[in-house]
Amino acid sequence: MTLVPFLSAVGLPLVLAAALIWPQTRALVWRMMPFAPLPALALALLAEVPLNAQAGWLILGLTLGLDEVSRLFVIFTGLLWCAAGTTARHWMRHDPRATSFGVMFAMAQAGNLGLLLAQDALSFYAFFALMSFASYGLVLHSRDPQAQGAARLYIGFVVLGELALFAGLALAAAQAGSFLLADLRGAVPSDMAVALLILGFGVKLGVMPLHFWLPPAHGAAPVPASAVLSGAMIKAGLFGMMAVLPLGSLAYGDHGTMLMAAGMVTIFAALLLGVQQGNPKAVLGFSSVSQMGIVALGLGAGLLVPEAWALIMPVMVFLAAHHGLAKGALFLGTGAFAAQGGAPGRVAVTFALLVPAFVLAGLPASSGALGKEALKTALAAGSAVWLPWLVVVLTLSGVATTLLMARYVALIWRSPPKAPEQTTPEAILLPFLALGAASVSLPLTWPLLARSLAIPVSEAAPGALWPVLLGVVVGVGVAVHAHAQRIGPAVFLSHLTAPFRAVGARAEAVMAARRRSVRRLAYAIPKTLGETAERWRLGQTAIALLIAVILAVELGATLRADTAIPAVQQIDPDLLDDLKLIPEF
Amino acid sequence: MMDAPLLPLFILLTSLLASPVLFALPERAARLRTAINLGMAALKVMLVAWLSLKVAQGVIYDLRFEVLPGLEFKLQADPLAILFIALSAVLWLITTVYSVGYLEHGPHRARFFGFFSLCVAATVGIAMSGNLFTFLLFYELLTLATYPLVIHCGNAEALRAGRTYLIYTLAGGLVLLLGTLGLWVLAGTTDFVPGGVLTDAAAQNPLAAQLLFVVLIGALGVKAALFPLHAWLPIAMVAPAPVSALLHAVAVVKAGAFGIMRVVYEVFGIETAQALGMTAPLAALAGVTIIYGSLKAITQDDIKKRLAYSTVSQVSYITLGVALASPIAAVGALAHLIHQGLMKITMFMAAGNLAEGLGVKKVSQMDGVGRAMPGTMLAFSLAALGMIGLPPLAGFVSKWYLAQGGLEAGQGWVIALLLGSSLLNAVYFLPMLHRAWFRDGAADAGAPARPRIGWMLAAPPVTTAVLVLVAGGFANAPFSPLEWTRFIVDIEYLE
Amino acid sequence: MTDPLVIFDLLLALSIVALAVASLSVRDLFAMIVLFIVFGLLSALAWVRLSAPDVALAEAAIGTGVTGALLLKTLHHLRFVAGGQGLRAGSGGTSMAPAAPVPVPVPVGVILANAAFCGLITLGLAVAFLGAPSAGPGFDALVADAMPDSGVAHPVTGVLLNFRAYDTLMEVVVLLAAVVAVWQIERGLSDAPAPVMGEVWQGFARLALPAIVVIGTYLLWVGAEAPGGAFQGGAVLAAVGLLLLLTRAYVPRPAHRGIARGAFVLGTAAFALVALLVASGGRVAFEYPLEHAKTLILLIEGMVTLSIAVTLAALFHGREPVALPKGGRDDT
Amino acid sequence: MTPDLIYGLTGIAVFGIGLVGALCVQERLRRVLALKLCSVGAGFVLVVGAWREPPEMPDPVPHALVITGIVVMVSATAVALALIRRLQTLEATDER
Amino acid sequence: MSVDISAMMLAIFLPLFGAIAAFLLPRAAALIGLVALALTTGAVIWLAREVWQSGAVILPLGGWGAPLGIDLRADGLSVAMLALTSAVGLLVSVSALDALKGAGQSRQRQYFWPLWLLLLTGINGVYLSTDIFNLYVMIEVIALAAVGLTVLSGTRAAVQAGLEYMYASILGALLFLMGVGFVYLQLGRLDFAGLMDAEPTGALIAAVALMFVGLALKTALFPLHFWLPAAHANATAPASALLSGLVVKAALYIVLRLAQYMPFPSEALLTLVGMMGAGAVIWGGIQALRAERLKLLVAWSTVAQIGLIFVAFARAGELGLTESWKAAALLILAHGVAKAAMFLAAGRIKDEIGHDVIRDLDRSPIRPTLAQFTFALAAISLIGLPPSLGFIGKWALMEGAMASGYWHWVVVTMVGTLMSVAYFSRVFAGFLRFDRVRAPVGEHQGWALADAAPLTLAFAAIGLGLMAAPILSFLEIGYPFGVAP
Repeated sequence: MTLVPFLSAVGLPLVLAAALIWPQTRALVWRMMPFAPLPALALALLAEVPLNAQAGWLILGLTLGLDEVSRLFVIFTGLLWCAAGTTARHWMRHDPRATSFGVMFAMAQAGNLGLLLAQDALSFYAFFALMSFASYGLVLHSRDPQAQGAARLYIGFVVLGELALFAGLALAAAQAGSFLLADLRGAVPSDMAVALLILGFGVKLGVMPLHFWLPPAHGAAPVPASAVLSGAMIKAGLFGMMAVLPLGSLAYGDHGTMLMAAGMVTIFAALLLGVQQGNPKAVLGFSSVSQMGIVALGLGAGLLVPEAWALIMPVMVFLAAHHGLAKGALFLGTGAFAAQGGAPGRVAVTFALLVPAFVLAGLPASSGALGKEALKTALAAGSAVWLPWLVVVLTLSGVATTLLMARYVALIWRSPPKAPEQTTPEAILLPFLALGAASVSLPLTWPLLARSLAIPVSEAAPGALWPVLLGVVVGVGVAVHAHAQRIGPAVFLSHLTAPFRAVGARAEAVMAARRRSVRRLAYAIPKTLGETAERWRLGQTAIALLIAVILAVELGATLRADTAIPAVQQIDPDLLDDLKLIPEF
Repeated sequence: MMDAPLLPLFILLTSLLASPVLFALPERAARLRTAINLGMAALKVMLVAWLSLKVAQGVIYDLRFEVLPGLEFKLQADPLAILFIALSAVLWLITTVYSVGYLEHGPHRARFFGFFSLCVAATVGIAMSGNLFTFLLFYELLTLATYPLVIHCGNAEALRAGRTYLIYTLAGGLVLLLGTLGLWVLAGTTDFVPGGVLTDAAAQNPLAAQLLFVVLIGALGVKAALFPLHAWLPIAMVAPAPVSALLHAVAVVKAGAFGIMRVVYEVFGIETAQALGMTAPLAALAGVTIIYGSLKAITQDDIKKRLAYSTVSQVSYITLGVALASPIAAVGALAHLIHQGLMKITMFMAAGNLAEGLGVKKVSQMDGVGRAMPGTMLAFSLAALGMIGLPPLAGFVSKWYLAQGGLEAGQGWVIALLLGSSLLNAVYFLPMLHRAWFRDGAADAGAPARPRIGWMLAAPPVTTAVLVLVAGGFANAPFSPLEWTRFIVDIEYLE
Repeated sequence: MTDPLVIFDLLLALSIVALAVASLSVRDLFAMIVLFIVFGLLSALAWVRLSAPDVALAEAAIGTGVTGALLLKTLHHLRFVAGGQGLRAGSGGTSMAPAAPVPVPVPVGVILANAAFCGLITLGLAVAFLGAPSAGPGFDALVADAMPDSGVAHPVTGVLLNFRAYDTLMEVVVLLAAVVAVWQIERGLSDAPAPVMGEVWQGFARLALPAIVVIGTYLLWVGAEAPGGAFQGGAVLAAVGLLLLLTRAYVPRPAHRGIARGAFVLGTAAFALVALLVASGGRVAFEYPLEHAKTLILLIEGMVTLSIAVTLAALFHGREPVALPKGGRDDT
Repeated sequence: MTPDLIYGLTGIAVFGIGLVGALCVQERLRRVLALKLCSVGAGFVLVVGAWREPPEMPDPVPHALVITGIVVMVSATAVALALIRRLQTLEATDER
Repeated sequence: MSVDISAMMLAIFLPLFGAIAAFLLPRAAALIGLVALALTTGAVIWLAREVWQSGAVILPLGGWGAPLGIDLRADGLSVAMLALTSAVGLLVSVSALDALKGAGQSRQRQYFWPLWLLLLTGINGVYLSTDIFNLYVMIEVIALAAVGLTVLSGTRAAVQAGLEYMYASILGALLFLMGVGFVYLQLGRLDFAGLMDAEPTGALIAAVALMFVGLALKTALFPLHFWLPAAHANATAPASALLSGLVVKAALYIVLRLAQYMPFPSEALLTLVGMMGAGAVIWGGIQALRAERLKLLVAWSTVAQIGLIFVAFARAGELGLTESWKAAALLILAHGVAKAAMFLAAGRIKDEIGHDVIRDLDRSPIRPTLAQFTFALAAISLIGLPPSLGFIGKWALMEGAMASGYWHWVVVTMVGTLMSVAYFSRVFAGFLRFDRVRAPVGEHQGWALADAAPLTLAFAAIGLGLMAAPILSFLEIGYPFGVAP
């Protein structure tokens, strides 16, 4: 019976998606949209962990479950979806494509929640894919060229990621001999499998160099979608790695090193790229990339030194929750900002926005700072070689984030994002504020929620102010200069197909020409032959020739030897009697 | 329960006998024709259900009739046959509904449905053939029955396509005749026996056995559209939509794929085939076909052509699964036989609806059709995503097993192949979905008048799409295709 | 010392061959037919030398006489149709070719090749012939044994009408088929008027006719004991028909068709009926009861002779007599 | 040098000549004639086969066969000639 | 006096009397013809029963017995051929009732029946004969009647073709007669039994050469096929059906019989025969691909099919003819049935549409559906697709060729099959194309009684394939070719 809550957690969004297809139920569904994650939230908050449920008849045997880690993920994810759903309901109220958005939104939601609950590789992959592909619709929602470009890029990466993921999962499952994620974690996957998995999840996570899709997609998607994309969905990458990789038990030095290196580069490269953006949401996207760099750092460290993972892991979860809430708040805030009709409202919202921005940047005692500090502590248990570098990087990341936030704030004023024409600004403001509040209060609520997992965080130092300050100063300076940069998703498909098309056309032309000439010939030769034979009366000649040949052949044969074969080899005596029946006379 | 040893025959006759009746009906007796069509189709589904139940209980059906000394016409109903029969029976019913709707006012309906029934009879016969000789018989019947369907439109293009089709498939049939004769000469029997009949002969004369393998696979490869024998398939898409649907999903290409299964499993036996060293090349050929079909599909703008090339690619999954010589891959192959059928029939029917309802025949015209025909396009999307291999859709399940099978057989490249293929699938399907759902097309630029298509056109693709979902989503449930394939694989591999 | 008969044989053989070549190579068609008739008569002579008088008679009467008449008639037809001016029959000597469309010439090489192959064949056959046993095995003894039971005294007649009566029946059937086919082929009204013989011929005919009838009947009758028989007799009687037709003493009319049909089938029907009806009391078909054998054979011969005569005459006349359209010529 | 040898070779020669004619000649009437020559040639062979050194009687069976052959041949000739006449008429009508 | 008549006599005499009656009473010819055919069929059935029960039957005519007299003999093979003839003949006759009912066809009606019945007499006579001179007379009966049927329509083309046919026929018969002469020279007897023990000497070899070429000319084996296409294509439909379905089979049958009794030809000769067959298959196929008219195409297909039969015959290999004749016999039966159906169908199509130009078949707004269907069914058998009798024949052919390792004959068969697919599909395209028609298409036009006979034949051609086992065991009755079971 434990199956019911699980299925309802995943199923409610799916049912809503399905129900949206009928016009009659649409209004009701939209009203329900904010509550879609409620079963999942309820499950996460109320259920005893660990909890498992089997549905052997679903897909290839579905195992759903909940443990300490996934519970936390479900909570903040659910929260984000709640908020985003609320926003979406109002944001999309007069949108002509609201239905398609709703369907995609709900399906992505189902996928997101489902993957957190999945306990076996197949269902995990299934939900993961559902989420990824449904999000395509979210990214593409506006249909303007920018969105199309972004969506194309997005789907390209998604497909790539899915393939890598599938391959990795398949390999891992084969090597583990089981589909259960727990078994996968406990098994000894090959380097290849781990690499594929990192690749697959890395795409979702947006770690460089797999990040290209992320900023444009976040920039192009409507506000509520961006919020969940950035707040909830990219965490799926993190969750995936935690769920599948044998972190804490096996060391994968090369992978870890690579991941850490990528993370480090990401943190700062994203800054450099992000500050050049002209779209505030794209800037936020790059901020996400940057933040995920930090996450990658932690993961890499865990891969490098398994022993450290026990310490790193709780921090990772915390960081995920922190970033999810803060970034969600920022995205929704962007929407709220855009929805404000007049300058006073905008100023107010801007101030409200500064709160999660600073939380993200790591104002001391905020969740951002706590997270980083906790991470530093945890990393100390890891590779000694890397440690100094990591500390420096983590500290400086605060500067980077601050700079990005500065750029963001500047941009929402310079080129405010578009909002639907008729909205109720209050309704959109509300979820933003709620998320902001959640984000700010995270350091307080976390110990309650995470219980033992919260220990590293609650014991962390409050952190330093200077990186943030530095960032603010630099940011103001840099903000003077702005660059517009267009993304060039360009012509992925046509480039891929052009050579094939050309070769195919050539080959067909050649074939056609040859076929024509052969056909002409094939028509002409028998015609000439036939007519000549008729004119020359060769049939008559053939008669004579044939007799002559047979005579020659046979007479020759008898002259040479008696090679003739008797007509009847075994003659039945009855037959002879039959044939030689000569009446006596 | 009553025991009916002639049950397989009845199943065959439901469509075989319907055919002459349908021919004889005057053109205007539409209601009666529809009644006969649907009645027979439904009856067949019921009989098949009964048959599967009996077979699952272990009843053995075996009908023989001597044609030449030692050479028998033999019908049998083993689990493998049931798999294929069930597919054809169910999809026949659905496609019949669709065809009735599709051809509501078209010409030559008597002829169409007559041959349609004949085509199904041939398919069922192929499924139940107990030896290669019988198989050959129905295989040729299938060719003949589908030819008039392919050229149903009766225009120059259709006739050209029909001619190509006929030449290809009859040549294939001829080579199959050669192979059958070869088998007859070599083994002294043409029976399908799990584990194969050629073990001794192959040991004595491996070269001849290898040659025979090449000949048989070459013959069947024509219908299974193995590269480079696939050329007829994309051309044959000029047929009316229900015919394409049936051709691609059930009848022709599947007959080829099914034949390959029979030949590898029950003529040669998987071990013998492996020992002859023939499975690896076959797998490689299947791999080439998979990639080639996908690449060609990308470049097509005509929807049905794109689907056709997709079929070329997808059907070779089955061959691949067979050739991998691993039980798990075999499960994948068998499951794909069903799953691909469901998905492809959905897509073709949806494509037919697009053409009927909106006049959309090219990918480049698909902008915004999702809004105009949401049900149809939803079905199409589901099937397409299934083709790509997204869980929990049907296509995923088979791909998963194929991948696992590849690993089990120690053929890691299969994973790469499947991934590459999925990638290419995505490349050619996703743009269609993109256009359909996320682009504002001409369709709703003006008044978004919904095209009027009857329920007979709308319902079938949706139904099959749901089946796609169910087949994937409930893959592990009892009597699901996957479960049944496991049952079969147990038989084939335990022998 | 060479036997003079051998010299005669050699000369005869040479002239036969020479005539065969000449008849094929002579340019004029009329001459061709005349040469052929001479050839036929010489062949008959050769057969007499080979102690086959029956065959010789048949060849002279049917193979040469009737065939020659048929050829001449056809030649006349061709010339008439070609010239369109009603040339007299027998006005040979003109080198006018029949009006057949000029055939595409065949390359000389091909002709030569044909001839060469035929030469080879002839050579091969000659070799084979020389290799065959001379005066080898035959039916002699069998026939001699069976003659007493045949009901006739002349062996050839015995073979024709008793031992191998089935062949003979079928031969009559061939004749029947021929006349049916000819009636079927030549239809409507021909443009060619029948060759009209002059007064002299009519007078000759008046004298000759009774004589021919007597000869024919005699041949038929004598067939049972000596050379002669149904076919020869029939052929001679057919000459009566030919003369009647040529002199227009008899003009076939549509009304006579029924009788003609009856006459055509008479021989076949009688022969077949007898053959079937004798099959009783342990006898099989064609097994005449010994005591009635001669009667039956004579009956059959008579009927067959009549049929042959009428049939051959009809073959010469060529067309089924049909009703004339109004105002048409008397044209039969 | 017995008559059977002489006439046998004669018959074969006549047959060969007839064959040449049948194959090479294109005039319709002459072709019929050539075929008739062939038949005479065949008749020669049979009659020669029946011949026995006198005073022995010849074998009557081949004689009967040759007679049959002659009658059959005249029938065939009649049909062929009828065809020729008919064809000529048709051609002449077509030309006019 | 109770008359004691054997079925064999009836099979020959009933058509003969029928012919006489039909000739005497032209007005009742059709009725007489049908009755005669029905009775003949009955006689054949009776004979078949007799043979089935007691093996080969022999009737010494006149009580003399071979070699002096003539024997009639019926074994499985000959009865099968008789059955083919009478069954096909009966159905063709039925359809002739309709095909010749036109107002301008009274002459054709009047002469068709006697000629056809005479033809039947000859054909039946051939199948029962055991004497080579008798065979000569029989083929002359056949030839004259067949020429008469060829020119039945009286058109210039038909007469021209008929004349060519006549020349070929006479020449073939004369070659055969010369061969008979040589047999007599060597053996002094003419019955089959006498041939059996003969040593191959020069004269017999000459006889074989002459007789084989003569028969090949009559059966139109490539390259001696020159007369056939025009003759078969220009005759009226029922006549074409009879000529193509039955007449050429008579000569084929004689070849089979001679191969049974004559000294077996050397391997080289057999290969030559096979090569001629292969040439026929290919050349006939090519010409059929080029043919512009439907009936001409069908006629060329006859050339190709006859070639195939000879290939079946020639693949004898070391086993001699003990096996290969079966394939040939099956193919003969299959071709007889299917080709008759096809010619009748082609005639129906021509009648309905008004012409038979393949290129323009699809321009006609009238589509004689049933006739087209019949044509297609017949084509299935001729192509050799299962389960038709043609398929079984081809199967037997290829199986034997494979078993004796003669792969080249397998290749020839396959090439021939593919070519037949190609040329028949031209016709199907004409049937099934609709976009060149301006007027609305009347699909179901052309239901007529006349369709019943060809349709029956076509179905028989297909369905008999499933009966192959009993047919084969029947063929083996009397052990033609001396195989003890």
